[in-house]
Amino acid sequence: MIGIDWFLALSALLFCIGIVGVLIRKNAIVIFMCVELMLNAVNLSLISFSSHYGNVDGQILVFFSLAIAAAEAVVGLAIIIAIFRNNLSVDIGKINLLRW
Amino acid sequence: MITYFFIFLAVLAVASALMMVISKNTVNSALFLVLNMMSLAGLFLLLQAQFLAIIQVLVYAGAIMVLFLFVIMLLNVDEETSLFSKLRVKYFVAFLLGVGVFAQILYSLGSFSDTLPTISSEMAQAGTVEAIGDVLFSKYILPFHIIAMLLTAAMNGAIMIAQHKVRTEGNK
Amino acid sequence: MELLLNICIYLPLAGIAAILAVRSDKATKWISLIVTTATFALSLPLLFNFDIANSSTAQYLTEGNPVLTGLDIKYLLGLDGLSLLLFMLTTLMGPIVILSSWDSVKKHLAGYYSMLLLLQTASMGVFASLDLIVFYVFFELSLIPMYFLIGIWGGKNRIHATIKFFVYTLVGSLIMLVGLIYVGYDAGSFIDGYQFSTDWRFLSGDTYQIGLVEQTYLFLAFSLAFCIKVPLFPFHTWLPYAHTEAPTAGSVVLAAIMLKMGTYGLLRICLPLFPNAFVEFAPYLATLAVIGIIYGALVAMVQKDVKKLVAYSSVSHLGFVVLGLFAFNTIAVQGALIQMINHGLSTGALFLIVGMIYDRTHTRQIKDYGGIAKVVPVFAVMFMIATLASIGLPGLNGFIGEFLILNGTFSSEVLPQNAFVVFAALGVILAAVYMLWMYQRVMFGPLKHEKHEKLVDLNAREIGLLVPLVVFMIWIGIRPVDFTQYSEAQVQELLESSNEKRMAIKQSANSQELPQWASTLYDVTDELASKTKNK
Amino acid sequence: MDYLHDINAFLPGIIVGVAGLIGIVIDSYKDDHGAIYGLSVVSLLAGLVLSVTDMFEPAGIAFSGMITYGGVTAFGNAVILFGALFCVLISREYLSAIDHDFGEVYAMVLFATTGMVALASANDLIMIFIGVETMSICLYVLAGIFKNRKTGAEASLKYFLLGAFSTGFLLYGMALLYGATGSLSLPVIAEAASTDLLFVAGAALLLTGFFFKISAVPFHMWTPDVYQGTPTTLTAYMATASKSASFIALMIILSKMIPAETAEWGELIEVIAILTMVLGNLIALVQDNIKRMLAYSSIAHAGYLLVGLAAGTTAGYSAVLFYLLAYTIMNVGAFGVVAYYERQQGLDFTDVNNYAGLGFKRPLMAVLLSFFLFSLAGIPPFVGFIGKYMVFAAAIDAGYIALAIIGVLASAASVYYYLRPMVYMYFREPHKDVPLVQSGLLFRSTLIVLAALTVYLGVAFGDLHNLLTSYYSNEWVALIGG
Repeated sequence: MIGIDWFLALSALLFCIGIVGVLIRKNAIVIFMCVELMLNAVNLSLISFSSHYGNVDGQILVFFSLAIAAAEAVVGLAIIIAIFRNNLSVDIGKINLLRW
Repeated sequence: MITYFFIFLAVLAVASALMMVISKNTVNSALFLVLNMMSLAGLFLLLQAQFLAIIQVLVYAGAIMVLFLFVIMLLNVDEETSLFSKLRVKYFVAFLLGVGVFAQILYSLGSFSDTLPTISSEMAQAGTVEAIGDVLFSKYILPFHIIAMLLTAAMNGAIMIAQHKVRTEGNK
Repeated sequence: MELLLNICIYLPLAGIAAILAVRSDKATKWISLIVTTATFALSLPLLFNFDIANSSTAQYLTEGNPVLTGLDIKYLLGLDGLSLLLFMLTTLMGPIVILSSWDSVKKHLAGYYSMLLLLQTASMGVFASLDLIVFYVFFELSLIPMYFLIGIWGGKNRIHATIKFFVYTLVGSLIMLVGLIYVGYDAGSFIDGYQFSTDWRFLSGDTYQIGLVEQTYLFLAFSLAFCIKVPLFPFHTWLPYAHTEAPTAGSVVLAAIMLKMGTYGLLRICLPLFPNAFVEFAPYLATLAVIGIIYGALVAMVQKDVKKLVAYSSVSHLGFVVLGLFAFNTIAVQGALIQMINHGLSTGALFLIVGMIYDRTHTRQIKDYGGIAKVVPVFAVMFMIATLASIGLPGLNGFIGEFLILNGTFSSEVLPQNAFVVFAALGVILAAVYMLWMYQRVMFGPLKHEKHEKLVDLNAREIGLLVPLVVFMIWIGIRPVDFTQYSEAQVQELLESSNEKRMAIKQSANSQELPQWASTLYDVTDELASKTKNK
Repeated sequence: MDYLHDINAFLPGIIVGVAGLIGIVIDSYKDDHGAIYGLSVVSLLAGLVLSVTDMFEPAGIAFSGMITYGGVTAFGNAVILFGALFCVLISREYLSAIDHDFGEVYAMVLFATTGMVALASANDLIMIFIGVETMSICLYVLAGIFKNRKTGAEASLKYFLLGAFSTGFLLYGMALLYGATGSLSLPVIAEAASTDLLFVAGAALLLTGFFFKISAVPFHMWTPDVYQGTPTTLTAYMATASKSASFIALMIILSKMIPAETAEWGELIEVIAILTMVLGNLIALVQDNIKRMLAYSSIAHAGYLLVGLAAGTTAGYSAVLFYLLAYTIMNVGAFGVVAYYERQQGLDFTDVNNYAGLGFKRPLMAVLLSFFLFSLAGIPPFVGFIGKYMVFAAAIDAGYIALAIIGVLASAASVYYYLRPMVYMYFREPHKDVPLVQSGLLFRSTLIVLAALTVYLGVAFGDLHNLLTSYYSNEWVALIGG
């Protein structure tokens, strides 16, 4: 039987792929998807710990994080639509009006 | 058996995550993310969290990602000619940061792995819909309601932001 | 009586309320005049009822309850020998500055007079407060009105000048705040029950003793704030700007009162709280003071602008005050105290006079004048007296202060080198040179400019506001004891107790491990007896 | 009966949240947004009154350990609700004037406030997470109100992406803490706290997430853009209520959950505080846009607040609470006056150059701005001075003397940019004559109340300070062990 630590390592790996994705991509939608990947990776960690301790709290946090991810997605995509209307682009490289 | 499942799903998850990050086409990226979420749902099942595995498929893969795809199609985002930002330095920093965080997390997990190797036996009961529903409506009733309010708020706010026209006072 | 002290301090605030309520330019002036005159009148009983024999205990004490539990910060006001005369000087200058701007200020009158009144309150508060936090609050509060006075009603480069003034002073006083808080907590370890105390009476007493290392840092923190305010060379660079750009009333208050907050702070706080550091650093600061005396005089000599000349003469004069304080004996400190008053009177008068002539001719350049003594004789007389007072002619007030300071410094144990006296005396001579030269160029010789033929002499208002200053200049010059008596007992006692405290701290430091630099600086292993004598 | 007790414990949050829900329903039937505006004012006021009365009740826990109530918690809630109330009060006139008076704005403010109250009452990581997210998601929406302006949409996107990114760290931190201790409840975590690497990593990630929310350097990049791109009164809301809530949560985490001995947290926070104060103040010096300047000033103020947290003593925590109140008062006021000028037509009144000569045109507003700026600069006798005094006093008492000196020097530098608007308003002649609209009675009186408070609390701060330190002393002892 494979140990919890494998799950945790996988989760850390996915989390870091998410971080790198956020930092190097410039399409706002893809960046947002990378954030979703990070949240997913955390969910895996939480569920692993929850399974290890056999207590349900971690799973509840995952449940809430799912709901919040949904809310975040709704708002985030609305913002992306708004900025697309202004810029006709979702390239964050072009979004540099506000600096310093 | 579980070990083989884990290896299969883990490889699938990592591969799809990487593909999502490097794929040129935004739609492809989104589809790879769906695949990643499905494989995570499989891993949840291995961890005996049945309820969340189902929710993961329903909410994440089913609802959130559909919304993403919908927006991508709606905006008709072109394929990106230059995939990443041009600054090579930024790459370097990003990878360094990513590897750094990864190493750190692994290192801290290392301190943990001697103490807990396996899935608890109580998990068979704890992962079910009944068990989760039970605490959700007793212990976690307040967060549950706040989340309900938040979903309403998010819907409302999204409509306001995404609306095309600015409504002037009273629409007169 | 303690109520009277509070009324004096807060009456100007009531004046501001009245000004804002009335909203009429004419009434504004009259309200300000009445309020400041009333303040002065009300402060007279404080002077007459002052118990000279007990000058070292604070009188008319208002002692509030500690505002915070666990922290002994309280509303604590009172006057003693150190502060009485400065307080009186402040109330005296009140009506004078109001009158001086009667006709010369024309825009935003309500704001202008409110700021002057607020400044009055803050200045009186500084001199009357005996709790260091309350002192700090008033000290900072005085910045705000001065900032606006220079910034709104000042000259061409007012913005630069006022910001420089504000930021310089604030940097110093914020560092002082850190020191203040540290002192408060440090003092707490000497008392049962209270954790934090900034009560001056306690801090300056025998019970509270600060270790040598802490003293060094704290002394530097406090004296930086005060030296900037004084201003001591090389922290003086804000002063000429601020003085030149400020409106007349602003310059007068700045010179007569606000600069004194610095020297007063050195005497009130640095000396009794950190006696060891005070004494050890005395040669260095006295050197700076002497440099300031000479430097101020030399720079004043080459000024083309009368007001700037007076401003640099302030740097020079306040160098004397600082020198007197660091001489650390009764004569010199007494001299420094009376010199603070003198400088307030004579430099205040000079700024008023410069302001009056500026109102008539709209120029302050020395070369634009010449030979006007015949046209405006009363003005010439007043200017002469103020000039002579400023250079320290015997029979006028400046002489008394400078003589006492030089005399005290000569016999000082702390400043044994006679070079201090020699160079400071050189400053006196230089003062005579630049002041008289300026006077001669402005007043005597042939009349240079035709338009000055029709120059109007001083009117009743202007004479009226100069006369009290002149009277005091002469009075102090002839009978200084009428003024020095108020502080004599306290200065003596303060120096003695500080010196005892210094010895005690040194004694106890003798047995402790000190860092290398501290033991070198304070020389604790040296024979203590060599410095125990106190004159 | 239990339920009643629980509901009563969270009543301010419930009132505000329910008012938001009712409000959007009513608002969808009405063209005029007066109803939802009135409803939000009334509900926030009710919440504020309830919190103020709760302040004197003994502390306790409710909802099976999810939240705390009474005492310090209620004080924190009161600060948040106070900020929200005053921001809403000045919002309507401003938003109507710039044609952005949407009913949803008030609803979003109410929902966000519910999240903040939940965050500040949290006793469980789940509550912290949900509070933070409820607050943040509503704020993303508020930041995007100027959706048809480039700056508005971009600010909102930047805020959103960075916010979501930081949520990832926050959540991962919680996951690791859960892994290290097996629980999400703060008291349980505190008991199981250790110097175990997993725990430390979790706590560090959690703190990173919060450093982002309070815009501490180096996680501050979003702040100036968002503050500039958001309608000004709502910026005031972000800068005050949301910052207060985040700080209170940070305080809860540091005091309740992470015992000082598990790692050198004080030093970590000290470093962040120094960076935040110094950079915030230095960059603010070169800003010409007054909203960006206030944004950097708010970063710098986060630094001062961190000084109090670094001290980690009763005095430090109570100083932070006092400072939050002071900061709320003066910042809402300053943004309020900026909002007044900004809606004038003809010139861009977010550029400080255009403030030239305004001081004597509408003297009231200029005087009010001077009050708030002097207070922000920490000049006595304004309340900002007392706040700074308490924070630095706590740091000095706890032995962080270098920190206090750096803070004091940074705040001396800050005076320069706080004086700039006054320099322009009073000391310079106007470039162009712009007719200034008279402000409405409610708007004006709200700002006057705030200005009066800056002076009143700057002089009569004793009672409040005593409440925070002595009255709550038992609670503090229970939290941080004396």
